[in-house]
Amino acid sequence: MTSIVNLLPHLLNGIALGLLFSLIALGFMLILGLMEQINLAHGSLFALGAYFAYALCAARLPLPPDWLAVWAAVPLIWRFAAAVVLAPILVAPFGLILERLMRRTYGRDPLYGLLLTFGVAMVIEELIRVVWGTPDYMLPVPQEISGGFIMLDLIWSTYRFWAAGMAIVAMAVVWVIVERTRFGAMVKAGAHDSEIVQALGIDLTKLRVWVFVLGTMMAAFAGVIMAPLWGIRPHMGVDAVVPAFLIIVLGGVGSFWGAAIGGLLVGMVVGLSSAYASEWSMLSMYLLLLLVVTFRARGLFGKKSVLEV
Amino acid sequence: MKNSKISSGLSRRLIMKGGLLSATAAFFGPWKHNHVWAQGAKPIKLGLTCDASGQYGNSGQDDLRGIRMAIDEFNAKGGVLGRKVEWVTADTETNPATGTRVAERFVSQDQCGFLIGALHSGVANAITQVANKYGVIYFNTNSSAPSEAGENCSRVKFVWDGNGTNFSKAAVQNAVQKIGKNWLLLTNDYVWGHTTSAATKGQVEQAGGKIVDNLLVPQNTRDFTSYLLKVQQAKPDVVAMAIGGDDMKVLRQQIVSLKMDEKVAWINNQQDWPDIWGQADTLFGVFGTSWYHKLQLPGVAEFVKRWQTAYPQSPIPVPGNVSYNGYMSTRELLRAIERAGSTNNRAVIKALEGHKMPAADRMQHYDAYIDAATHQVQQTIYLARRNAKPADPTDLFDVISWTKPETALDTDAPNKCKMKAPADIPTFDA
Amino acid sequence: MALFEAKDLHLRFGDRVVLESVSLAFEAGQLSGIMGPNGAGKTTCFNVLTGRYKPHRGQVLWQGEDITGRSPQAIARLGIARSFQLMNLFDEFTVFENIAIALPQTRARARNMVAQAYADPALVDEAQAILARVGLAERADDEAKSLPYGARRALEIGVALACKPKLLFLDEPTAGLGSDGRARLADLILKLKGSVTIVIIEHDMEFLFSLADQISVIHWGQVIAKGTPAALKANPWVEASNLGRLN
Amino acid sequence: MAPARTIPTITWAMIVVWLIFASVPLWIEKVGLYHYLGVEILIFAMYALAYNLVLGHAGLPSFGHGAFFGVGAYAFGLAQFNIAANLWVCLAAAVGAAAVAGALVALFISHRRGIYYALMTIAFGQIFWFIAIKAHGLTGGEDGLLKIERLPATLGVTVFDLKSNVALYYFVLVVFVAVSFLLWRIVHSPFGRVVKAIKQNETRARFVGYDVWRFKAAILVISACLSGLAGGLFSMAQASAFPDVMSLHYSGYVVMMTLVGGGLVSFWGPVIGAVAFFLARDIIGAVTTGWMLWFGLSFVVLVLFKPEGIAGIYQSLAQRRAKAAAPVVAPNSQAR
Repeated sequence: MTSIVNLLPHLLNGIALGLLFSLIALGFMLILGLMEQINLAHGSLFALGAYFAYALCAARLPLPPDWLAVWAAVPLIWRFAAAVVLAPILVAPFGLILERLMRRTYGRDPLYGLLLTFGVAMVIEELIRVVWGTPDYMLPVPQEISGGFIMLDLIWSTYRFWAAGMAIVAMAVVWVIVERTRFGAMVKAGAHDSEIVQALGIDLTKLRVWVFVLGTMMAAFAGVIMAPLWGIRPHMGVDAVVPAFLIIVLGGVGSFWGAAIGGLLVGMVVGLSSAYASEWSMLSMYLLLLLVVTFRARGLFGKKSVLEV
Repeated sequence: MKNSKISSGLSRRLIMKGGLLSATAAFFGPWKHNHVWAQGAKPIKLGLTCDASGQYGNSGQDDLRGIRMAIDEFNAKGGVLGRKVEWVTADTETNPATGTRVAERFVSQDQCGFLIGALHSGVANAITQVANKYGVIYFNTNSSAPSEAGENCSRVKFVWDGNGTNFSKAAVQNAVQKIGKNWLLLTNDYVWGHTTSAATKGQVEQAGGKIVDNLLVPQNTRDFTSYLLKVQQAKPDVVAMAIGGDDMKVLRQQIVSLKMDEKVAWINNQQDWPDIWGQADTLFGVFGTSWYHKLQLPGVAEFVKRWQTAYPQSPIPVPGNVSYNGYMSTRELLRAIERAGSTNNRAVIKALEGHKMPAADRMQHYDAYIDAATHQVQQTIYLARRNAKPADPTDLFDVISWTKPETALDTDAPNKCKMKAPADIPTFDA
Repeated sequence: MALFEAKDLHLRFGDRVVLESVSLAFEAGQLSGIMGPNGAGKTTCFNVLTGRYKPHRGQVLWQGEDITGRSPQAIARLGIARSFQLMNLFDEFTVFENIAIALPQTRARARNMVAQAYADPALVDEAQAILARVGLAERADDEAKSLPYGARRALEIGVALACKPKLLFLDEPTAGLGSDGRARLADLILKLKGSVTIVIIEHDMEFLFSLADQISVIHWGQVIAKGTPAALKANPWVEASNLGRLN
Repeated sequence: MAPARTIPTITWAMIVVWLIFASVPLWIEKVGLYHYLGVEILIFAMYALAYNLVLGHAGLPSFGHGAFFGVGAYAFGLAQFNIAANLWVCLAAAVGAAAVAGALVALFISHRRGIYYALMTIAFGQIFWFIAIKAHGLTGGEDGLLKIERLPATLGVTVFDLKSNVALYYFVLVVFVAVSFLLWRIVHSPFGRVVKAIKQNETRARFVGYDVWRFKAAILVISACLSGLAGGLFSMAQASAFPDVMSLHYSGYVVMMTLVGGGLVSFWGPVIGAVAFFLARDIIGAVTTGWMLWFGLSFVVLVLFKPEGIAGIYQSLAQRRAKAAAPVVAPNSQAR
């Protein structure tokens, strides 16, 4: 029995990780669901979110010194709160530009969208290096949500649970938008049949812009939330985008619950396998993926998609 | 995240200009040189294989600062054998494959006679292979895997840092007796981590301790939660860490934020200065180093001042062990060339092997020497902990002991190290 | 024994019944027609007969042998070819290569990785002959995607013919063609008739009635009537469902 | 009787490419480059050609091809240490191991196409990469498999020593010539044409009687074999095998090389792309630190405006010129 008690912390840790994975995957899923485009630059937008948050929290802004001093004097908790809200907004224009570029690939082989975003990811990563250099940064976390607490006779990171909570909130917001608003209805209709959307007189171009902006902001938000856990470095985007696409394939393209449950599943598998063989734990998510798609070609909750053709 | 070794991925290259000639000039035609130095004497060209990105990007640049300082000092007093010393560097990206290419390029395109620099043992190995092929002398400045002077040693390679075995020898026995017998190892998953942890394990068991677990941590891990959970569950007395570079920064930060720094005794094999700079709050436990900028020895303060004058804009305000190793090794190379009176590789190797370096000259407590059997520099090993009463913002360490090179000597290394006879290496004259 | 027979086919998509006890028989050498309104299940029926979908119940028999559920390629190799309603060509290939790739000679050599694909003059002749039959001999070297609509239709049939079929399924060959095109297509099919067994799905009653030996009417996934064109014209069912009206 | 439709066995383009490569060691140092770079370019040109069999020819977007290249590299080294230190044995091991890896992947993904194919190949690529990093005993982990020898090439009684970069270059060139010739034949063989047909229209290919799954699996295995061969040569060039060639980035690079060069429209496109990639890395890399930024930007522009790549630009220029000369141009679907 002791072994099960020993596993429990790893399971809990896995669930928290899983919620964060879901958060990263969600924005990716929105764009994939409506536009049928794999946005490989998702990770770079995620990284940009983290860097902007760093600039805000650590008061490293291109501002006149006295303004900067005023900003630096603001308590960290307010700076952090500002970063959570502002970073996604600051990253949104990058999403807009990316969407403009993507327009040229609509209606062509989805491969071109994939390649375009691969190139854009590379460019953004290099831009980050130019602006911020190569060193790693840590995002300062306000006292109120950092540190640890004791549970099950172990110390737990407060921030980790706070971050998992934020992931739940963000996912709930997306769920409400997708399932309970007219915008969401249009998005869902578009995901299944863009002809219907046009027949209903909805401006598909505008819809795509909004979905892209929403997806971008989700990516940036995830970047802010993950930054204190993963650290900030130019390459962090790839660390995020690979699990994200994996979760989407696992959960099924175009499914909200697929992304949510896929993320949780991956988190738990990674968490539990790390109890036995921590150095192999990241491999477990790929094996999980293979297992699932071998038996369920479209993932857990996926529907037929034009991507298959 | 663990799967992020792709990191070095979007590979970039940093090629910097050295001396009168720039690397770029070489692209626009055959070798051209302005004969401004010693009546047409060919310059001595050094290839500096320093990381500018990747896990050791920061340390690599600090290494480079030390190396350049030594070169500048020699050029200022008229070069070596009347020849100017020139250098070229490119980013090895903390990536062995890139290291191979850069080394190939330095030797065959830039015609470098000597290669200097490395933090990562994998990169150091890759460069050594190229150096072996051409017979070019290679100075491993800062990679401290015991295997560098053991199974991966080479006649053309010289290892300048104290290694994992040296540090364990200095630290472990004491800790087993004073702190506890149950040890857990946190090991970075590559040669340096493995060999360092193996050395620690040997020392612990010799001292009557026990290894309860050895957790392998992939490079570029950013989320250590699952490892820390396992540490908590295993409840060891001492955790010995062999985690390098930026990984160590993140790990320390996570340990401190969880207040785990007080729950167990942490021993960090070696604490490189660039890894701790700017993170003083997260310094804890006991760690090793080969040099510290506030050692109470003659010449240290003056050296620090020279360094600061050379690099007023440096992101790290004082030289640490990494920059120190870069400086010392380059200086000894240039001196060896002078002693040999030639840049012929066999002659220079001969001038280096067994060479003794007085303590005062190296600004350490004891005399150091280049071990002829392993090509490792045997030197004073310091143990330190966080300084509770810093004299100034850079005074982070409280040096608690210094161990003689003979005491910290890795006695197994000569058996593992199989070198080619000097006559069997290709001759090479820079 | 009929050349090709379908017995009691059932097919569902989810909870929607698409085919319900469909039984059909095609005699060797005859030209049979299948008609019915849009969405009646005609193309789905073809898809079951040619192996694209597997029926939930029922049998497909080829010369008395049960071939139910075999893959499209296995069925194609038996000598059963089909054309598609939405044109399905190898767009980047030349007209010639569209035919050549479908020839059984090419198929027989498809494992060969070193020889040249179309070096055999006999193969080229054969492809040219088929192109001549469908009236495309002059355009052999044009890219398939550059052809005008009618010519693409003809090529579509040409590709099916290149398979050397014993049985040829044509799915709405007249779709999108003008009266001129239809006349030419009718000519072509008449020429083929007799040498190969043909089954045509068709919307255009006049076209079908003028060609077919026998017609089945499918509606709501069921065969509601069967018979010669003459008999069907008189069928009240057909009359009632407004299908027999000539336009 | 109509004339047979044949393609030339040897083309001018082929001869020009081979001759240019053959002359490289004569001048590469004079333009300020170095022999080792030539070896790397040639190996990656071969790799990109092999990769294009899958991407350009079969239309299967593999994003995990680095796995096969890497498996070949490791197999070469492991065969040298554990089986026999013979060049031919080691190269055969590289090809064989890559074939096994290719077959394994093919088993899982040959029923897929498009983006799903890409996603699955990314996943497989990551698995192989991960194993390469973690299986220390076998691969040396992140430090790589070291001390791989440049074995001499024995041909009967003659022995060629490949230790120098120039000798190795010429050896790789011989392999490159053989591989490119073989690929040219494959592309124009009945097998190759069927694969091309499947790329355009999988459904139709099935209905004219082709077992699409087998062809897709076969083309992946062939491509994997030749990628593995290139990987084996690369481990010889580097005297070691490292896991990073198996990473997502390196797999992405070969896609970039192939596309930038124009692999979608031209047989030789991938070769052009590999040359462009390596020269850009070395030349732009010497001038500015962020060479990837500029390369990435030009890649983005190319995908947006000219996905047919450098070869595509050349072809449309040539076509424009031809149009000016003669108004009718016969379209030609043969690989050029």
